Amino acid sequence: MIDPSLFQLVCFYAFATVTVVAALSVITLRNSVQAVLALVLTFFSTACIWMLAEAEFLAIALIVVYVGAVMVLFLFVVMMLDIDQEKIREGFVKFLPVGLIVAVVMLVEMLGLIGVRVMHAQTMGENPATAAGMSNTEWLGMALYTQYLLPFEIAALILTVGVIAAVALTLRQRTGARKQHPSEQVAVKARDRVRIIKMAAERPAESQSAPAQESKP
Amino acid sequence: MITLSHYIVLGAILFCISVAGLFINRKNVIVLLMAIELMLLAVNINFVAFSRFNHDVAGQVFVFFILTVAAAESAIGLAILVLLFRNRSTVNVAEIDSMKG
Amino acid sequence: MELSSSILLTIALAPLVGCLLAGFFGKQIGRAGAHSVTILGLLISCGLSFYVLYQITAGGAPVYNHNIYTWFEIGKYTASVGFLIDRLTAMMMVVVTFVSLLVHVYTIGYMAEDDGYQRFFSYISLFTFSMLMLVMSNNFLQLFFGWEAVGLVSYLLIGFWFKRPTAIFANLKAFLVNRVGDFGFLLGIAAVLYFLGTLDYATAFATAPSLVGKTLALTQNTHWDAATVICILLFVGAMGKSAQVPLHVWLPDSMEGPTPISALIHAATMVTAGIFMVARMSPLYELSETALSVVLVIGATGALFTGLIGIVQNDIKRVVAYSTLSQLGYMTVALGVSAYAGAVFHLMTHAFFKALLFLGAGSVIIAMHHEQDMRYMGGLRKYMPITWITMWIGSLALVAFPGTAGFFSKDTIIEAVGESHRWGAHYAYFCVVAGAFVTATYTFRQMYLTFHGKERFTIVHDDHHGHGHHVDHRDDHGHHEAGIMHEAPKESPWVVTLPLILLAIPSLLVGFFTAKPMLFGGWFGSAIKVNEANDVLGEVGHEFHDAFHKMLSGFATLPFGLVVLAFLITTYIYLFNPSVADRVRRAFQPVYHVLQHKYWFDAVYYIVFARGGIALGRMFWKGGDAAVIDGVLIDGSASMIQRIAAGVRRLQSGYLYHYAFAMILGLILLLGGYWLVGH
Amino acid sequence: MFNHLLSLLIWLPIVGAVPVLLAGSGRPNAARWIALLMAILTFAISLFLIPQYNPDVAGMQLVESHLWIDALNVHYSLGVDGISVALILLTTFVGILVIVGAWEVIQDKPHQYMAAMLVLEGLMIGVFCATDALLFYAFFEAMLIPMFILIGIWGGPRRVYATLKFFIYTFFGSIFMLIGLIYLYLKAGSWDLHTLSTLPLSLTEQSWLFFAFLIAFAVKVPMVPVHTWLPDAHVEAPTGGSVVLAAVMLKIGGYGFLRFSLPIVPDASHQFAWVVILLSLIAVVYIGYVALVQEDMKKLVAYSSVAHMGFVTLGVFIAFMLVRDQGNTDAARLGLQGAMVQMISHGFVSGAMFSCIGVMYDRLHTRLIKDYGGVINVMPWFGFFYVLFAMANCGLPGTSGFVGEFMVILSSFSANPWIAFVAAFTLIIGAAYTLYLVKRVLWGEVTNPHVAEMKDINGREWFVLGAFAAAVLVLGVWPAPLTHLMDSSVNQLVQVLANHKV
Repeated sequence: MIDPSLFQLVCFYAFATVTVVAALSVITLRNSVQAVLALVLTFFSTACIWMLAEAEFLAIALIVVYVGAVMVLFLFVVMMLDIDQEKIREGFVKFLPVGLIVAVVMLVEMLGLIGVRVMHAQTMGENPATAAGMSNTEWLGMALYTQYLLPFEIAALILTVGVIAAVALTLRQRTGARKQHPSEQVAVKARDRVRIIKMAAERPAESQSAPAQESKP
Repeated sequence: MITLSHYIVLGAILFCISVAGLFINRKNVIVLLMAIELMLLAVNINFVAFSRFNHDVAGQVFVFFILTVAAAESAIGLAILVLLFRNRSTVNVAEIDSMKG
Repeated sequence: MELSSSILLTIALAPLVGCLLAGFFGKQIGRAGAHSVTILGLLISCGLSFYVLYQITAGGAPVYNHNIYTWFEIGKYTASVGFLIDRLTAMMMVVVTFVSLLVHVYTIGYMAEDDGYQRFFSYISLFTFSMLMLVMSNNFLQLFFGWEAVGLVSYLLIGFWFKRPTAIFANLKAFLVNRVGDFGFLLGIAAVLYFLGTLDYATAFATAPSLVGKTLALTQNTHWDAATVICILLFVGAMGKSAQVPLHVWLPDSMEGPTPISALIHAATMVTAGIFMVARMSPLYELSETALSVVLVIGATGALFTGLIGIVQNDIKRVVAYSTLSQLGYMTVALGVSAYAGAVFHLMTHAFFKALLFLGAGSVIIAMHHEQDMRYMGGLRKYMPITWITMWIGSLALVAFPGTAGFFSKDTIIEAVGESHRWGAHYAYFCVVAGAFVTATYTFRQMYLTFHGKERFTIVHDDHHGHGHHVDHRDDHGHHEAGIMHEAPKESPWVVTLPLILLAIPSLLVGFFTAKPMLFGGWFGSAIKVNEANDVLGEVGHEFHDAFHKMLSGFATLPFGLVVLAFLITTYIYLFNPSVADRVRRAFQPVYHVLQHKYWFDAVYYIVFARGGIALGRMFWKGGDAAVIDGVLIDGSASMIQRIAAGVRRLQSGYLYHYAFAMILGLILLLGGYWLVGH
Repeated sequence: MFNHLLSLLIWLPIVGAVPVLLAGSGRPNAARWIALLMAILTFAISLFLIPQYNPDVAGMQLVESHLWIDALNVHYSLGVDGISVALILLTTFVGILVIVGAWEVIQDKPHQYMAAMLVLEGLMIGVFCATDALLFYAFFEAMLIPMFILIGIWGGPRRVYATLKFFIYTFFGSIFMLIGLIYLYLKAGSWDLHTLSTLPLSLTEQSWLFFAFLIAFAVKVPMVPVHTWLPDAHVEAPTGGSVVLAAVMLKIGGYGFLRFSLPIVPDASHQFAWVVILLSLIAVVYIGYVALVQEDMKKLVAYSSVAHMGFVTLGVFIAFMLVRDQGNTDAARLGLQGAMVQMISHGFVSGAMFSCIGVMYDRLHTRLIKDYGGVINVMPWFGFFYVLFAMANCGLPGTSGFVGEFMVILSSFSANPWIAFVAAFTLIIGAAYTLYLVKRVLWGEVTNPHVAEMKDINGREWFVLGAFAAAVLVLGVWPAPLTHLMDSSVNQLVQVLANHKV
C-alpha cells in the first residue's frame, strides 16, 4: 500500500511538471492556437494541483470559467483574426537570452527568499473546512456571502461592466447596410412623404413663345 | 508530504515563465495576454496554498475575486485587441506606439 | 492791524481762478474773455499785494504766520499749507504780481495772432499762482510745491509752441535740469526734517542753532557738519532753479518759449526763486561758512563766464538770457558773502529792468516779424522810439549806470564782496568786477546792433505774400529768408509799450528811493538773519549816507570805469568801425570758439547724460531684463525643463514591453533588496 | 447690513456677475448696465466703510467670523483696519472706472468681460478683508483666474505667452507662501493672522518664513528681479485689465508685506530689511533706466510701475531700520504712511496712465511710441489729462504721486542719507522717462496721417479720466484724510514691529 501522503506528493510532482511544461509551451509555441491549447492544459493541471490542496470549488471554477469560457474566447479571437505568424514571431531568438536571464534571476531570488528548507517543515495539516464541519464550497460560500458580500457584489458589477464594455468596444455600425428603423417609420408624418408645390398657373411669356415658334413648321 | 514550499516554488516558477514569456514574445499581443493570465494563475496558486496552509478562508475568497476580475480583464483585453486589429490590421505591439511621449 | 488770511488767500487764488476759467472755458469766453478774467485776477492780486506791502511796512501789521490747513500729520511730523508774510514775502509778492500783471497786458499784443491765446493766459496765471505759493509759503513742503509747480509751468510755456522740435527739446531739458536741482532740494528738505524735526520755517529757524556741532556720517569716517549738508543740498535746488553753473544749461534754451514768459519766468521771477529761497533760509546758511563759500564760488563763476558767452550771441533773446545768467550769478555772489539783502534787492531791481529788456526785445521781435537775429537788425531807433528809449533805460540799469536801480543793487554787491573775508571772496571780487565790463560789453553791443548803425534788413513790399505770412508767423520761424522784411518795422501797440514804460520807471528810480532802507536799514527785519561777523552790508553801509551821494560817488568807482571802457570800445566797433569785430574775432579764434560752444557744457551733458542714459537704459533693458532675467532665469528655466522633459520623454517609448520591462526590473531590484536585508 | 458689510462687499460683485453672464452676448447693453450697476452699488456700499470704520481705534473692525473648514480650523473671518479700508475704496473706485472704460471698447463677449471684472473686484476686496491666512491665500490665488481670463481672451497678439508667464510667475511665488503658512499652521494650530503674529518663532524659522513670504509678495509687487512678467502682462492685457492690474493687484503684494512679513516675522524682516531696501533702490534706478528706452507705451508705464512700487517696499522696510536701529518711531510711521499713500496714489496714477494709453490705442490700434507724435494737436483735452497724469507719474507736488514719494524719501533720509540719495534719483529719472514719453507722443508736429484723424475724447472717456484726475489732485492737495484714516493702524504696525519675537 502506498503512503497517501507520498502518493499525493507524486501526484503533485506529476501535475506540477505538466503545468510547467505546458506553461513553457505557451510562451514558446509558434502557433497561437497551439499556445492557447497549451494554456488550457496549464490551467487544467493547476486545477488538479488545487484539488490536491482540497480547494475543490476553486479548482472546478477554474476549469469551468477559464477553460470553458475565457480560453474559448481566446481561441475564437485567435482563429478569427488573420495574424501573420511569422512577423509576430520576429525577434523571438533575439530576446530569448534577455528573457531567460531575467526569469532565472528572478526565480533564484524568489527561491532564495522562499527559503525552501525553512518552510519545508510546514505541512498541510487538517482541512479547515472539514474542521468547521463544512464542505470546501460551503466554507467558501459562508465567507463570500457574509463577510465579503460587498466585494462580491462589486466583482459582479465589474464583470457586468466588462461584458458591456467588451460588446461596446467591438460593436461596429456598418455603413451601407440597409436596416429598418421602426421608430422612424412610425413617427413619420404626411408632409414628410408628399410635398405640395404651388406653381404659377401660366407659364412665363418667353418660354411660352418658344414652343409656339417651333410648332410653326 | 506536500509542503507549502512546493506550492510556492511552483507559483514562482510559473511567474518567472510568464515573465520570460513577456520578454520573448514582445510583439504578439495575444501571447502577452496569455502570459498575463499565467502570471495571475501563479499568484492564485500562492493564494490557494496560503489559504490552505494557514487555515484562512480569505485566500480562497481572493482567488475567487481575482478570477472574476481576470475574466473581465481578458474579455476587455480581447475586445481591444479585436478593435485594434480591425483598425490597424496588426497585433504587433511594436507598431502600436501612438502613446509615445 | 493783523493781516487777514482771506486777503492772502485771495491774492494767491485769484490768479488760479483766472487760470482755470481761461483754461477750461477758453472756447466759451473767447480771447477777450480769457485775457479779461486773467488780468482781472492779476489786478486783484497785485492790488492786494501792494496793500499787504503797505500794511507790513507802514501799517504796522505784525508778521503773519498761520497755517491754512494740515497737509498731513504723522506722529510728531506735520506738514501744512500756510502763509508766512513778512517784508521779504511782501516785497516778492509785489514784484511777482506787478511784473506778471504787466506781462499779462503785454501778452495781449504779443500773442495777438496766436492760436493758443487762451491757453497762454491760463498758463501765465497758473504761473503767478505757483510763484505766489512759493514766496508766501511758511514751510518747506509748500515751498517745494511752488518750486515744482513753477517748474511745471515753465515746462509748459517753453514748449508752448509744441510743434517746434527745438521748443519741445528745450522744455524737456529745462524740466530735467531743474529736476536735478530739485533732487538736491528734496534731500535738503529731508535733511531739515531729520535734524530739526519740522518742516515749518519758524520752528526750523528757531531751532537752527541746535545744528551747531551736529554731524552727518556720510561714510564710516567722514562726518559732515549738519548745517553744511543742509545748506549745500538746498543750494543744489537753487542752482537748478536759478540756473547756476553747472546747471545753467537750460536757461538759454528756454528762450524757445514766447518772449513774455522769458521776461516773466526766465528773467524776473521764477529763476530768482533760488535766490529768494537762500535769502529765506539765511538763518540756516549763516551756520555754515563752507556752504556759503560754495555759494560764493559758484555764483562768481556764473557771473563772469556766462556773461562772456553773451558777447558772442547773435540772437537778441539769447543775449538777454546770458545776461540773466550772469546777473543771477551776481545775486548768488551776494548770498555767498551773506549780503542777503543785497541779493534780494538786486533780485527786485533785476526783475524790473530784465523784464523790461526782455519785453523790449519782444517788442523788437514783433516789429521784425519774429526775426531774432541781431545781424539782420540795426537802425531800429527811428522806427520804434519808445522801445528804443525804454530799452536804453533797461540797459543802463543793467550795466549799473549810477543812479539807475541796477546801480544801487549791483554796486552794493560788488562792494560787499570787496568787504568779505570769506574763502573765495577774492576770486568772487575779480569775477564781479570783470563781470561789470563783460556786462557792459554785451549790453552795448546788443543795443548798437539792434537800434543803431545801418539797417541790415531790406524791405521788399510784397502784398501778395504779405498777410498770410503775417498770420501764421510762428509756424514759419526760421523758414523765411533772413533779413527780408515785407513791410517796414513799426512801433508796437500800446499794450506792448505801456508795460515797457511802466517797467522803465522802476528800473530807473526804484533803487534811488529804496536802496538805503532795504540794503542798510534792516528793512527786512526778522526775515533775514545775518551773523554779526558776516555783516558785510553793514560795513558797506557805513559809507552810505544817502542815495544821491552814493550816486555821485558811483562815477568814481572801478566798475564804472570798466563800464565806460566797454562803452567806448563797443561804440567804436559797432558804430564806427564794424570790421574791427571780425578782426577781434579772428584774433581770439580759440576763445571765440570756446564761447561759441558755451564751454561745451551742452554737448557734454547731451552725450553723457542724454545719450549715456539712453545707452545705459538700453543696456539694462536688453542685457539685464531681456537677456539675464528673462532669457536666462525665466525662459531659461522653462527651456531647461523642456530639455529635461525631452530627455525623459525618450523613456516614454509607448511600447508596452518597455514598461513591463521597467516594472520587472523594479521587481527584481525589490526582491534583491529583500534578499540583502534578509541575509 | 452693517454686521455683514464686508461679506456684502465681497460677494455682491461676485454674485452680481451671474446676471451679467446671464444677459448673454445677445444683450450686450443689458450686461453692461447690470455690470455698471453692480460696480456702482459696490462702490456705494464701500462708502459706508467711512462712517462705519472708526479711524481712531487701532485693530480690526467690522469683524465677521464663521468656521469654514472644521478639520483644518479654517475660519471665514473678515475684518478691516485703516489700510484695508483705503485699499478697498481704491478697488471699488477703480472698479467703476474700468467698467465704464470698457463700455464700447470691448465688443467681443462683453458680458463675460464685465463678469470677469466684477468677480475680480470681489476677490480683490476679499484679499483686503481676510484675516484668516488660508482665506487670504484662497482669495489671493482665486484672483489670478479672472485676470488670467481677462488677459487670455481679450489680450493682444502675444497673450498666451503673457498669460502663462503671469500665471506661472505669481503661482510660483505663492506656493512658497502656502508652504510657509502650512508650517505656521502646524506650529500654531490656527490660521488666524492675529494669533500668528503673536506666535513666538526662532530666528531661523523666521528667516525661512521671511523668504517664503518675500518670494510670494515680491513677485506680486513686483520687485526686481522678478518683475519681468509685469511688462509682458500689461502689454498684452486689455486696457481694463492693465488698469486693474496696476491699480489694485500690485498693491496686494505691498499689502501682503504689511499683513504677513511685518507682524509674523519681524525679527527676520529686520535682519533682511537691507535685501528688500537694496532691491527697492535697484528698482528705482535700474528700472528707471529701462523705462527710458521702451518703445511701447504700455511697457514704459509698466516699468514705471515697478519703479514706483519700489517706494512702497522701501517705505515698508525702512521702518525696521528706523524703529529697531534708531528708535525713531515717528519717522517709521512716516515711511509706512508714505508707502501706503504711494500704493493708493499709484493706483490712481497708473490706472489713469493705462486708461490714457487705452484711449489712444482704441483710436490707432498701436502702442508703439513711434507711431504717435503731435497728438495734442488733435486731442487737446486728452493732452491736458495726459500731461496731468504724466506729472503725477513723475511726482509733481500737488498730485498724489508726490505725497508718497515725499514721505518715503523724508523718512529714508532719517535712516540713511544714502538711501534717500538713491531714492530721490527718481525725481530725475522718473521725470526723464515720463516726459520723454510725453515729448514723443503729445508734442511735435503730426507726422502720422492716422494721428491727424484721431478724435478728442468723448464723454465716457472724459468721465473716466476726469474721475482719475480728481482723485489724483484731491489726494495730492490734501492727503490728510487718507493719512488720518490709516494713522492708528500704521501706528499699531510700528508697535508690532518693535516687538522682538525671539
